[in-house]
Amino acid sequence: MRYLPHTPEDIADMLAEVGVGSLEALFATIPKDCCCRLDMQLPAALTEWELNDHMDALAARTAVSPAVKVYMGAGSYDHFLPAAARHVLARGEFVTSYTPYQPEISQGTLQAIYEYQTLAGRLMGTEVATASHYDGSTALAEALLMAIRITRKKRVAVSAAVHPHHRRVVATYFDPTGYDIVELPCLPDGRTDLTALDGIEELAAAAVQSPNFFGCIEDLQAAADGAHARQALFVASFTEPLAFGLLKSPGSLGADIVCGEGQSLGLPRSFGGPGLGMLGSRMAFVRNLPGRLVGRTQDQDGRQGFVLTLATREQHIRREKATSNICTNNSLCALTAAVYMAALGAAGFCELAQLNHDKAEYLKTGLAQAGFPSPFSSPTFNEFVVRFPGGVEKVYRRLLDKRIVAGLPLAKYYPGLSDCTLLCVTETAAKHDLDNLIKEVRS
Amino acid sequence: MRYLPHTPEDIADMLAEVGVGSLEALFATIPKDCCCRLDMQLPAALTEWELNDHMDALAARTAVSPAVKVYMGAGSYDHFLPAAARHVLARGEFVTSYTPYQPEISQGTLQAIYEYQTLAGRLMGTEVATASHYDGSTALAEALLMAIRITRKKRVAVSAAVHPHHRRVVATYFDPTGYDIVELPCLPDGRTDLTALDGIEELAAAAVQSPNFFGCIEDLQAAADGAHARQALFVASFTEPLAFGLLKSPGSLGADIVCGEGQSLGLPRSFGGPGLGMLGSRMAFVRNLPGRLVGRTQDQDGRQGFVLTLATREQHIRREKATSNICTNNSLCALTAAVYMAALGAAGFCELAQLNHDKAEYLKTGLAQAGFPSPFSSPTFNEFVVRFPGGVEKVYRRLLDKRIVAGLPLAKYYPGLSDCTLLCVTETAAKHDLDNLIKEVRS
Amino acid sequence: MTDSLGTTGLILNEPLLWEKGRKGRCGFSLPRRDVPVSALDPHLTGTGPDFPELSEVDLIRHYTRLSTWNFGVDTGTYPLGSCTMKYNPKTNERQAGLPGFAAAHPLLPPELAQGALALMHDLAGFLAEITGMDAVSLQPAAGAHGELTGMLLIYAYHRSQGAQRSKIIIPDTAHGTNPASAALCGYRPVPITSGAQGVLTAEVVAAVMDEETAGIMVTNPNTLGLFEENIRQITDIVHAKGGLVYCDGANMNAVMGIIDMKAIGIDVLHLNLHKTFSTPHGGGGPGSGPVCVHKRLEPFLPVPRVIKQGSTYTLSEEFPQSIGKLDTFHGHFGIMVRAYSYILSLGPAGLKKASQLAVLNANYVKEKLKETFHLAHDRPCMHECVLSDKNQAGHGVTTLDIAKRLMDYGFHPPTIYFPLVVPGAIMIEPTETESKEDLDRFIDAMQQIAREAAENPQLLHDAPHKSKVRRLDEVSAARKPCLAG
Amino acid sequence: MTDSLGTTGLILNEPLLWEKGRKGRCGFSLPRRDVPVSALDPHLTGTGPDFPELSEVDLIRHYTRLSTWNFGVDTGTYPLGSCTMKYNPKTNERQAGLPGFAAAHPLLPPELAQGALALMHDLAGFLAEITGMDAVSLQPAAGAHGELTGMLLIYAYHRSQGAQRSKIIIPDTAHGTNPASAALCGYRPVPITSGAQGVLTAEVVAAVMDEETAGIMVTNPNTLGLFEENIRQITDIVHAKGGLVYCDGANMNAVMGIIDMKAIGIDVLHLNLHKTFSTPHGGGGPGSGPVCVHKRLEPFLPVPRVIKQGSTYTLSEEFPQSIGKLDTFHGHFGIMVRAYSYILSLGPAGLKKASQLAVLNANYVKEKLKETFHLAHDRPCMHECVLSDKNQAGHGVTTLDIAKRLMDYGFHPPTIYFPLVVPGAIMIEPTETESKEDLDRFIDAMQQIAREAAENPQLLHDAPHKSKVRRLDEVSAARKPCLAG
Ligand SMILES: Cc1ncc(COP(=O)(O)O)c(C=O)c1O
Ligand SMILES: Cc1ncc(COP(=O)(O)O)c(C=O)c1O
Repeated sequence: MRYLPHTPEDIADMLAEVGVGSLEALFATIPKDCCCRLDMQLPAALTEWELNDHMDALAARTAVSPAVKVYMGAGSYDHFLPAAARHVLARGEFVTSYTPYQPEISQGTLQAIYEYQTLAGRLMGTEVATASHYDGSTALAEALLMAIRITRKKRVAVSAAVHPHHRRVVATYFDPTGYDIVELPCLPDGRTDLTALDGIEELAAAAVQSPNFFGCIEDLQAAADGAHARQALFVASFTEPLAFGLLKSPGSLGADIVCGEGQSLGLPRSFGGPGLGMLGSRMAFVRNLPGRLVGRTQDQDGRQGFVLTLATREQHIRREKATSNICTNNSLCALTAAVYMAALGAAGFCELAQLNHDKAEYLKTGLAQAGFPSPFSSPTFNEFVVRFPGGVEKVYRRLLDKRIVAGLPLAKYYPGLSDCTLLCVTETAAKHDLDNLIKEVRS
Repeated sequence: MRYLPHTPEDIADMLAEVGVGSLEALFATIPKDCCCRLDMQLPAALTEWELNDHMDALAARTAVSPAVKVYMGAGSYDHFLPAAARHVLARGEFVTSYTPYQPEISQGTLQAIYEYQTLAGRLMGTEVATASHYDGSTALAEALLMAIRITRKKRVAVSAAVHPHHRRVVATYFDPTGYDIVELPCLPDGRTDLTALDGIEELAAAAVQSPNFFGCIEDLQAAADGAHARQALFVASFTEPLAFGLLKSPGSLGADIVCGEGQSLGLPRSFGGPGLGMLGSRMAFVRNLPGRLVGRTQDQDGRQGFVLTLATREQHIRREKATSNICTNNSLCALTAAVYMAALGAAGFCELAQLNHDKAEYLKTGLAQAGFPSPFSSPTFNEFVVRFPGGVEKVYRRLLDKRIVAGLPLAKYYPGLSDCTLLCVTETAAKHDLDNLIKEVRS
Repeated sequence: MTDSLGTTGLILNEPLLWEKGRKGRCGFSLPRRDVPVSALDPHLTGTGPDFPELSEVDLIRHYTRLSTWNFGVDTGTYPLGSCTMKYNPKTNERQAGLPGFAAAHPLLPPELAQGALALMHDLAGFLAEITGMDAVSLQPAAGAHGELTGMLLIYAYHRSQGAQRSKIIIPDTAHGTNPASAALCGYRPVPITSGAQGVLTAEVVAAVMDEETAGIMVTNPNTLGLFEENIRQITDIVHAKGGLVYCDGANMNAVMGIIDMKAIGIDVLHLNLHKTFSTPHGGGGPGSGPVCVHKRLEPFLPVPRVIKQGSTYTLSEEFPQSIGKLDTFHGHFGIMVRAYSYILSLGPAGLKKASQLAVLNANYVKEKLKETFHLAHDRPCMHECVLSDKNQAGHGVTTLDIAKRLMDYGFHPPTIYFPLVVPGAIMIEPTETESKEDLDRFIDAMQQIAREAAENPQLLHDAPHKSKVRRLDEVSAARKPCLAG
Repeated sequence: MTDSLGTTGLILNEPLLWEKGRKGRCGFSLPRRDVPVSALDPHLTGTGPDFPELSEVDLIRHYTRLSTWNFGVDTGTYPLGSCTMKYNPKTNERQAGLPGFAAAHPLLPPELAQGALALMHDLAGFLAEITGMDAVSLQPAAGAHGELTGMLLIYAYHRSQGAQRSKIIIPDTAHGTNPASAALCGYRPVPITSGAQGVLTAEVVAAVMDEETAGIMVTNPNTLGLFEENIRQITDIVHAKGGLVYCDGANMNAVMGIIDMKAIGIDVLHLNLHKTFSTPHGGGGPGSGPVCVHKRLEPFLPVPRVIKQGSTYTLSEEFPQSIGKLDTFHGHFGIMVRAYSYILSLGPAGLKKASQLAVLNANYVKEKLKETFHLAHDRPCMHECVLSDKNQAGHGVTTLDIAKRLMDYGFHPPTIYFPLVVPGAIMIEPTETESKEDLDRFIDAMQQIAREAAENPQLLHDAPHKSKVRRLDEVSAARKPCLAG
């Protein structure tokens, strides 16, 4: 096997050195009653070429563009990925290294993550950002637990317009903790009803996502004020950070903690993962932050260098008292996001965001004119809900036959929106495809 | 444009420094009568994404496996290419560097090419091998000119079973030189008629390819003896070096100069180029070799290192007296071949060669049993000629409709073989595909 | 070559991203606009993030240069204990990059995602077969996430039994994520010490196990690289009191095809696909930490689960007792593709061989170095062995000095100061993909360093000498944190 | 950053391939055997080549380590005069790797190769438009091959005129490939010297041009980076005597969209796609050297040629006067794909802008350095400028010393000692993809080196100091050649 360098001679020499008669004998210390396995029932080894054929065939059984046009976002976005980014991200020194515990020979990863933290902070409008978390949902769960640690209060309020899956993950994390979660309902315009904050006792944090699950842009300033009025922290989450090329950053609108999903910053959708959990806050909370942080320092000759720092928050030092159990995070995804943000630059990022918005508006307006308006009046970014009065199922099926996925039907998530679907349009959708979609819906 | 870093401010500052008013003015020294161009009529710039779509569409209009089964070799072979090789060959330091004229910061390329020269020599059975040439045809032309330089004689004899395109390139190179080329005819068994060497005067070299264009394995020893008997050099060429995993090397059979095409050593067919021109000889001829050579030496601290050497043979030193005009060669292709040979190793190379031979034999035998024998009795490697008594065209067309390319019809190259086609089978052809081919031919 | 594997060469400095570039550049090909601009309510819009602006060549050089400051498995031997830094096959990257996988939306209707679902279904089956467990969830994003999932499963199990429990037993050799994950579930860790032999004794477990204790978290093979030989008695004791046994399977690389985890009494175990199954670590992730469970825990597994009906695959949420979701979608699918490719590339015999050779390599290094460096437990080890700086202490040389000096010899240092039970631990896990020659060079380097420790300790205190930067000031980094530029 | 761009860091040594590995290893996945073994006549078979045997990880580390000993455009500024080391766009690699191109057999029946043929047809058209010439052959494999092709075309032309000629005029500034290519055609080079201004004068050409002379080979812009401003008169003179004008277009990067080569009297010109059109040099190739010709030479172009009939493309051999074939198939198609992608990515405006900025960069460097280093010809230059070590000679410092010292500063040296007409030439071609900051750093480095030359010449004689190896003994390398291990 080409991954196993040992020749029979090597094995014989090494066994002799170890003083053992056979490879099996290496396991002699294991008590018999731990009954060594019989052969595993697994497919026989494939050659590299058989594997290629097998995987090509499997991959061919999943629908992707251009064969199928998928107008679905809902936390996973289709953006163009530059060849130049893919090139540098394939460098073995980045891909095959471990967490940079030995900084002298890990400065590449360390500077790159320090740069990521900086750009992520500028994007979210926070003073500090962590090195990464698993994804947007775990980042939100960790953000809420962090707020509870900071405020020493036991209740969080989460908008019903936060991604339903993110809310389910929060529920999973909270289940054994005894902390409780209050849901903030939505207004007819598609935004969160902040008046629901009134009279919630023991409130540690209020969490609102913007653009929210319906694509609607929330009034984060009002949400921040509402939370602060109750001595609670305001947590702003997101699933489409490209929106901040156009919108004010959550941090600038008073969010104490900002978290979300960074997949759209240059990561392939990859059937949902790995993504990128982003999390940032005010510097005042830095010692309560979960997850890894890279800091700038100097070496003994005074040269600039970078290290993992504030490790006393982490499990390998603090064990059960750590701010989180996370160890391996999504470092290469953070690096990918940094490369992507740097490739676009300030102006490019804004322009790309504007284009996403404008293409989505083009479809939204077109569908409205075709008689399928959005149930929500609030402004949106690159996603929006549209209602099919005759019911979603029929239209959805018909379009599927035309190799078009008409977004995400909402019935399963919001019974009240059973005749609605959530559509997404990014820069990858050409005008003529949007025109075609409108035509098909009309017909 | 993302490749052009200059901002308007940069341009203004630099123009000021240069003391010129505009970019146009930089060209003021060019006389008006050299009439600056009006705009070029070219397609407007495409974005990276438009380019991807455009190229995908173009590439889709060329038939490749698995859509089409191509049983054609004739100097371009279908072999499996390992992902690991592709990975290291994409390293920017290899791909984006120039000819290693500055050895201190080019040791990667230099050691790799020194290693290539060594493995190439071992493969061909020569004491020395050059750093590369454009392809097998130019390597042959240069080899014959080299023989003429060494022997100071003016005539070469080339087997009719040498790849017809290689012979045409030799003819092109020889046309203005006044040297002449005698063609050695073939025997009924598909091999070169060496008796034709008798009585050729002023013979500088005799060139025979093995396996030859018909896939037949030549008697190189006899050819070498024949040439040497006439005080001529023997030049052995090849198009499928994988054969030397099974056959004796040309050098070991008395060839003075060995040359050929190295595409099958890990290079994609890429519609015919770039390939790899391989050339080697006895050390005695080293100062007559065309092309670049890497040599081993030491640095001033005694560390092993590598440099381009014997440059006094080359155009940049010797100008019109150089042994060749070649400058840029096919270095990255040589590196690719080295990676490929090292990946396979001695045993792997032999086993792969055996497998190629055996699969070709399987088809050859199957077709013979189906009533389509080869016109030639000589043993073959992974290519062979088969005769369709009813004529090639009909069968060829019928198979094409089944998405099978039945090799290369020989009528165009050898009128005497107008009812024959040249088939090739490599390790990439599965038994069931070969069975299917036989079935289709039969029907 | 007698001289060191490590040397120095030309490396380029590189400023921080925002010290580079110029306003007005863009390294990205902006798509053509084919729709009209439609303005957004100005009081919603901002100025956009302050990102540096670079050309494509600026970008390529920036990251190419940074990469050369890093050491990876592709660079050389990386015997980082407990991290299983085996070779990451390149074909796996090819597979994960196939558009049918990389471009697939996670919420596609199942009929449009059969390929991805089939892969997940089969990978889960492979992992169940390799561990001997009954069912698998691929959702956890890394090892610690798998531990949390395991704790949640145990929590849900006890609740279903009608009585919740408050404590969990954790040996002193455990990785930090174990207590941290337990704590997230509200469990109070009850620490126990491993015996003189470096393994747990039934007695210490029996002494603390009670009806208030949810179970035990064992790492097997443990972080000393030893097989917990009393595991059968231990699991019996825990089960007898109604507890469950969690196994941290981060060290599964030692026992593929050798140990049946269910047979030895494990109820739930997590795997690190980024260790045992060769997926790259990426400088710290992403990984994937599937949990494998005994059937009694299956009803509680995360949803959605991939179900095979005939020849088609669907996603089911119909598990009322499920603990719910652990991340937004299906977990780290891209990592699963790599692990799946790895398993198919090795097959059952290859996987078992990999474990055997991993154990052979560790024992070989142990035997060759135990005369020179103090060996915590002088007995046959599994995939790794734990030395220490005890013999060098006399010269004032520490494990840290030894680790830094190894860099000058061209090796990544082993894991140091872990497990905590061995003072000055040097935890060496060669993995099976290191050849005998590579190990011999590593052993030579360690022995030369031991000599240097005696003859010239300052050389070690000042190490590393060849890396782009030398030892960094971690103290002031933590005291006055500078976390963004 | 004030400190040098160049520094040192950990680099790994690596033995020669055959000093690595062990018999019995294989880094290749051998395909499954599905047919019986059939023995070949034993007297034909040999033992096979003596190749080293490595595992896949051995292989990856070997080449990863070697790569880190190299300096490429991806590493940093590479102002190698006459070589146009511009950035090589990564999307071009993606396009060349598409199976429809990379896996295409060159002898596919045209109906199965329409995509590849369309690309070649259109690329030839683009190059004709860019140069202003009438027809193009893509077959030449590199610049020198293009020169040979050009010489063969001129040879064929004169033969068709009924009288062959024996000489060809070549300026002293020409690249070595020019006389070497002419000699391959049996032409005797007639050297002429360029004037005081660094360009050819009509007089010197008139003085040697006669009916025995086939024509002239000019490089325009020439290798001094100057535009041959008397080119119109020169081409008239040559044409008047029945000669033809060959233009070495290696420096086309200076004048895309600015000069119409046909209008200034060029009959045949070669391009280096691996210079002007951004295809990577690959450590010395492969390149591609298309020839562009005046219609009077079109009948002689190599075959086969791609012909468009309606909307379909075919290959035609029907050119009885053709010089024949220059290589086995169609030339370096893989390189053509990259150049085609580059042209489509920049478009006409982008190409012209590239030339303008290439010229701006060269003039900027020239102006900034001409006070410090002797400038051969103090006048506006095109894409490159030629300095020399004249001012430093007093300190015993040579161009070689300066070049080697530049490495310590993190730059690839310029081309040195070429063109031959400038003693101690330092030929600097920044290309358009270098930013102003990069050039300013390069200029700083050159100025610091000039200071060092005055203050501490030994520092330069001993340079480079930071590279993995220092100056190498080229003399004994040539005296006792060791060309294989
Ligand atoms: C023994 C052990 N358990 C758990 C973990 C945590 O795994 P991860 O880093 O994937 O969260 C690790 C990895 O560091 C480990 O070594
Ligand atoms: C002016 C000039 N002419 C011709 C050549 C030869 O081109 P190539 O190296 O592609 O054969 C070069 C490249 O070195 C050159 O600079």
